[in-house]
Amino acid sequence: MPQIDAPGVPRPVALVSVLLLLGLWWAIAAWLGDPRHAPGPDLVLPRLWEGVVTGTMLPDLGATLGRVVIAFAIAMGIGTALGLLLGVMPALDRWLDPWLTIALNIPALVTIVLCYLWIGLNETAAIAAVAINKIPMVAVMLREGARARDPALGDLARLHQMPALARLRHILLPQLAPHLSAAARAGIALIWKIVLVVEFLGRSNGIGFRIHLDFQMFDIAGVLAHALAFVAIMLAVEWLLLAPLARRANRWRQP
Amino acid sequence: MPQIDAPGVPRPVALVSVLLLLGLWWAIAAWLGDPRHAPGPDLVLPRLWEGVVTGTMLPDLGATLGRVVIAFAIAMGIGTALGLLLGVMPALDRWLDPWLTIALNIPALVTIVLCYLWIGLNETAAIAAVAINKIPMVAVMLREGARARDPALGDLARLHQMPALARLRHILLPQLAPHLSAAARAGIALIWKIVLVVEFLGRSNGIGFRIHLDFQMFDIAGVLAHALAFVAIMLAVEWLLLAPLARRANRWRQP
Amino acid sequence: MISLDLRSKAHGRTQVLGPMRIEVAPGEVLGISGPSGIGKSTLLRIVAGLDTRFDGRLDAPAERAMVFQSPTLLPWRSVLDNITIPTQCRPEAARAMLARVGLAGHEAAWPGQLSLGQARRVALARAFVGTPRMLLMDEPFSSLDADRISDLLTLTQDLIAQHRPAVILASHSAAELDALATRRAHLSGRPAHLDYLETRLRAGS
Amino acid sequence: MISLDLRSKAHGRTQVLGPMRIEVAPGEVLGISGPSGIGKSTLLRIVAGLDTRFDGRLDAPAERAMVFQSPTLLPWRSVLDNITIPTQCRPEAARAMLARVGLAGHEAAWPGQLSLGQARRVALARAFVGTPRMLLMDEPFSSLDADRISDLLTLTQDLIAQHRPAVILASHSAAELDALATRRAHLSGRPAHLDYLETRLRAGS
Amino acid sequence: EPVLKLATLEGGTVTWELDTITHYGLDTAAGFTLEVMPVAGKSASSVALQAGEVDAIVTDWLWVARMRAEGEDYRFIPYSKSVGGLVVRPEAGLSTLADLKGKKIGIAGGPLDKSWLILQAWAQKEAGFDLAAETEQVFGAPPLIMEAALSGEVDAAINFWHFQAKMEAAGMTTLLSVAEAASDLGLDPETPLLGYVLRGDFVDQNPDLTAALAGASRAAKDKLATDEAAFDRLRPIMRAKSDAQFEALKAGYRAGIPSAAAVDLEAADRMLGLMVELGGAKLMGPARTVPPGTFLSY
Ligand SMILES: Nc1ncnc2c1ncn2[C@@H]1O[C@H](COP(=O)(O)OP(=O)(O)OP(=O)(O)O)[C@@H](O)[C@H]1O
Ligand SMILES: Nc1ncnc2c1ncn2[C@@H]1O[C@H](COP(=O)(O)OP(=O)(O)OP(=O)(O)O)[C@@H](O)[C@H]1O
Ligand SMILES: [Mg+2]
Ligand SMILES: [Mg+2]
Repeated sequence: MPQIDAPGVPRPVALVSVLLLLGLWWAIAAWLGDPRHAPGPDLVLPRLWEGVVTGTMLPDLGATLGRVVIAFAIAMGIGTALGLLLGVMPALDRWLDPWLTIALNIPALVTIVLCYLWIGLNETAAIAAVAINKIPMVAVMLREGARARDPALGDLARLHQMPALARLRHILLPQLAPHLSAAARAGIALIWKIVLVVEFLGRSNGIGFRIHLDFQMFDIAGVLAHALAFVAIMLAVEWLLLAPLARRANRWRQP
Repeated sequence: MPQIDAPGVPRPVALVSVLLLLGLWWAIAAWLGDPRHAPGPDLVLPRLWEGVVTGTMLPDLGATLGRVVIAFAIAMGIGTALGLLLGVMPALDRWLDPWLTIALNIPALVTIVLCYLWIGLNETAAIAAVAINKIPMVAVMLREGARARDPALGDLARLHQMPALARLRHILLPQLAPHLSAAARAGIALIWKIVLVVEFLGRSNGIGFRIHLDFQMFDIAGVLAHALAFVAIMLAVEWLLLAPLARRANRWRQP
Repeated sequence: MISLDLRSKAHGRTQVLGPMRIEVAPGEVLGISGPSGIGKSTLLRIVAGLDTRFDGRLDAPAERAMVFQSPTLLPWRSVLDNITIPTQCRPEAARAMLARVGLAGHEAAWPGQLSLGQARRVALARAFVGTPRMLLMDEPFSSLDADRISDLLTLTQDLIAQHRPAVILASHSAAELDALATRRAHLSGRPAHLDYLETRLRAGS
Repeated sequence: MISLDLRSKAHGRTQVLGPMRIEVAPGEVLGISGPSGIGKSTLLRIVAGLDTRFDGRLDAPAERAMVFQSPTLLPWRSVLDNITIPTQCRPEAARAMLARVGLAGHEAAWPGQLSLGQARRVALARAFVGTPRMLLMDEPFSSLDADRISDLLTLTQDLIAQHRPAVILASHSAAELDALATRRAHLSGRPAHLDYLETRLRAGS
Repeated sequence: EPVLKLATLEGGTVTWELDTITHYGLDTAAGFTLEVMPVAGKSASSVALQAGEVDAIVTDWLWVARMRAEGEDYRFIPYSKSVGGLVVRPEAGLSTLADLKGKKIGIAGGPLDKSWLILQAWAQKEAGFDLAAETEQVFGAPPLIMEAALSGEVDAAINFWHFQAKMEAAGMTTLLSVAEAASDLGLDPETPLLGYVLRGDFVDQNPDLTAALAGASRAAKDKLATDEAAFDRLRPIMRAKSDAQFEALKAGYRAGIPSAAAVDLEAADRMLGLMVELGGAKLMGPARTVPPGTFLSY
């Protein structure tokens, strides 16, 4: 029987798979025959290519990517810390759980508008708005993980009076790896979606800004080209960063 | 030493905690003294109360809630099934992982607009758009859980040739309970946020529709009142449904 | 009837088991001993059909039961459910078997509320409750006191005499092997080879 | 010096342990026996300071080591890291102790790649590598073959003689208790009470 | 040199005028520098103004009236009197508003959209039926409404004037323009609905700058009203998909240029009164008459 591979996507299969998806898209678009409402890759990819080669898309892509990266770092950091704390300290959790539920369900529009109004129409407000939107979600995911941790390993740490940092690094975080991985993947996608709204509501550049302009002009091909530019980056991040990281974190699992 | 309580929020603490948050909000609003941009609970809660008592808010609340519930059921069902399948079958995962990454990162606006264009400006399109937005996120979260399952329990199932349904019910789902719980909480919040956008772009009722009307008038108190109406429902769902469910699912954990 | 013709078994790149043949007839008990880490559990998992990544041929009945080296209970199901769910036996049968291993009154407990020895006894009850044609036991009686072991040995003998499964027992304990095994073998070396020891005939085999 | 004055210990609503006094001086080994499920592990966890929900007073050194009844390794850290990380000992010390328990060459393996007996030996090495003033051992030698056990018994005796910790050993094995215990006690009844058996004096205690 | 910051939809109709101002140096000629912050939607421009990031945006004066009535000091300089209309596909065979009974109307904006309110009032007064009750409405984003109308998913559409122009260029016909309906209702179609909106304190502190903006705007309008080359220059940013669209957009813009005279307060009061009647407090808040100081005139 073949060895089961470690999780993570080996490149050739992934490439073929993406090509397959493009083919499928092309076939559906050709079958629908409505290039205004359902443009195929033949209409969208040249737009994407042109935007990248002529460089017109790059500043927007850079701006959006910058916001996503910073907001992601902040949201993952604070959200993970908060989630761990709540998962490990049930007494605190009992007090803060309603706050978390409320924070989780405040609409993005409200946070974004309030951030812009109070902090001003600037980069700080934009990033704060995204981070505030995302933190409760990360916290909720990590809290579940922290609640489900193995008590025997906690006993081991207590027995040896392991320092807090060592506990975090060797005992808690490895147990939370699946939750962290899920939070990272779902999180980066969510953040990028919120960044789109943030850019729509108060920035003058970025992919979200462009997508909304294209939408005003009902340029669906343009909307898709801009969206795909970011999706392509996310695919690259997944293959070059997340998948190898996950592979590393999962090395110990039974083959 | 006190017994550590099972997870889930006992009501009195939760109520006090919510009141505390209201007090905090009131204090900040009073300190800022800018009722137009930062209305306190004294301005917002009467609006909420009025909307509920006179019943003007109820049809919108009902419409939004209906969309959230249906989209949630669809997204959780399909997302969980897909996530389990990918987590359990690495060969399939290798092929579909890039598709999932792409689906995850398609902006909500794109799905929503395309759904409205292809399915029409109707309820089906609205719910489809929300579900499509949410399914990849549930799938990603559940896939991580399924990957991290205990192989020894799988051996037990194989040894006894347990039927697929029994494996799912007694072996797989209980292991995934923390991931399911996180997906449900994060999911319902996300769905409600997308429903807001969906209602904004192409529906004629619902909380999202009202929020955008209020926002056009820059009526922040109205925006908050509408948002809080839904947040209150989510708090009730959390206390009456999710917390007891989580308590039940976690009964077996060490006290 | 268990029949294994093993050419080789490797974990990753290290070969653990070398060529060996195992044939166990119904009612027969093959006792396998050998130092820790030699490959007893690996061999039993192959015979159980849980590890198919080996080089060789296995012919074994599908109605099988196994006592894993670790209890392997579902922590989220009660002790009773831990027996009825995998084996699909009737609750009365599970209750009776739990009483037989000294756990009457613990039916409703969660596995996390058991001592290790109690958990191992639940696993024993789970293996014994059905009427398997093949029974694999990987150090079934560790973590138990001598009185309890001799009681459980009698139970095991009775069950084997009654249902006549083909049995393989891996154990470090000479007492257990003496009491149960109709034939004995010893694993040693790296890759491990199997040496059959003296064969005693027992009533009914 | 371990000194426990226990009035009562309950799990939930069932009282498991009744009133008992335990005093163990440095260099002394208290061997505790008793049937499965009586409360040996519960008692050891109380002494280790891991379970504080009991009624009574505990006075025990902070430099403690324990061999849990289950190996309790970090599955995501190598065998070597599993020793150096919790104990903060030097890698050479860990390597030497691993060799001593028969696991030379397994330093880089993941715990999931070990047999149960090997995993238990890693846990032993982890407990033995430091110089604790209190050593608690909960059936430390189960899943091991007789040769290995006698070897490890010698190792344990040497370490005790050298560092003179206060030791409590819970075990079902008369041989292990005979070899190590300077004093013996037996747990029985529900709630369990502790009866001290004959006391033998050993060199150095 | 003073700077005036203005947020507006990138590529929207307002940019045609603003681009003309900056291209021909009409701002520097008036003694200031115009700085445009492009945003992606109407909501964004209003956020920008409220957050104090820009000095001016373009929106309708009814909003200003409401804000003033609520105690927020904003002022209005006329920009355009363009309004949309109700368009149908010719093949649908609809010739009067009454033919819409039982049909589906797509409406850009929401139930408080001014055009929709005026058409409702017209139907009530001139045709004697309740347009809202006798038809099915679908509210949605302007581009979606345009597509729904073109594809026939809705039978008629009410949209903003530049979408209306595009729809007409695509072969649809206007059944009833809001301007017509308004004048039938006794409103003055010359009342400019859209304008530059500035914060009151800014106007008080920079009266010259405000006047300069009004002047530059008027100069640009004059140029665009007559100078074909000036409009041809704008064609790329107008993103007209065809000559027909370009011409329709150009005509629409020119038709919307308000007179230089001060806004007729009585006419404005009538319009506000109608809006209060139709939209109530939800639309107009506490405003019942045009609050003094709403309109600036130069
Ligand atoms: N978390 C718990 N909740 C409730 N009961 C428990 C819990 N842990 C242990 N018990 C009960 O306490 C009793 C003593 O358990 P303990 O683990 O101390 O036994 P033990 O003497 O170590 O047995 P063994 O030799 O099988 O390991 C058992 O009857 C067990 O069912
Ligand atoms: N998943 C694995 N990957 C790599 N090596 C493994 C794996 N599982 C077991 N081994 C190695 O295979 C050998 C045999 O292991 P096995 O569990 O069969 O031993 P055992 O005879 O049952 O020992 P014990 O009496 O300690 O249970 C050991 O040396 C172990 O290190
Ligand atoms: Mg083994
Ligand atoms: Mg025990």
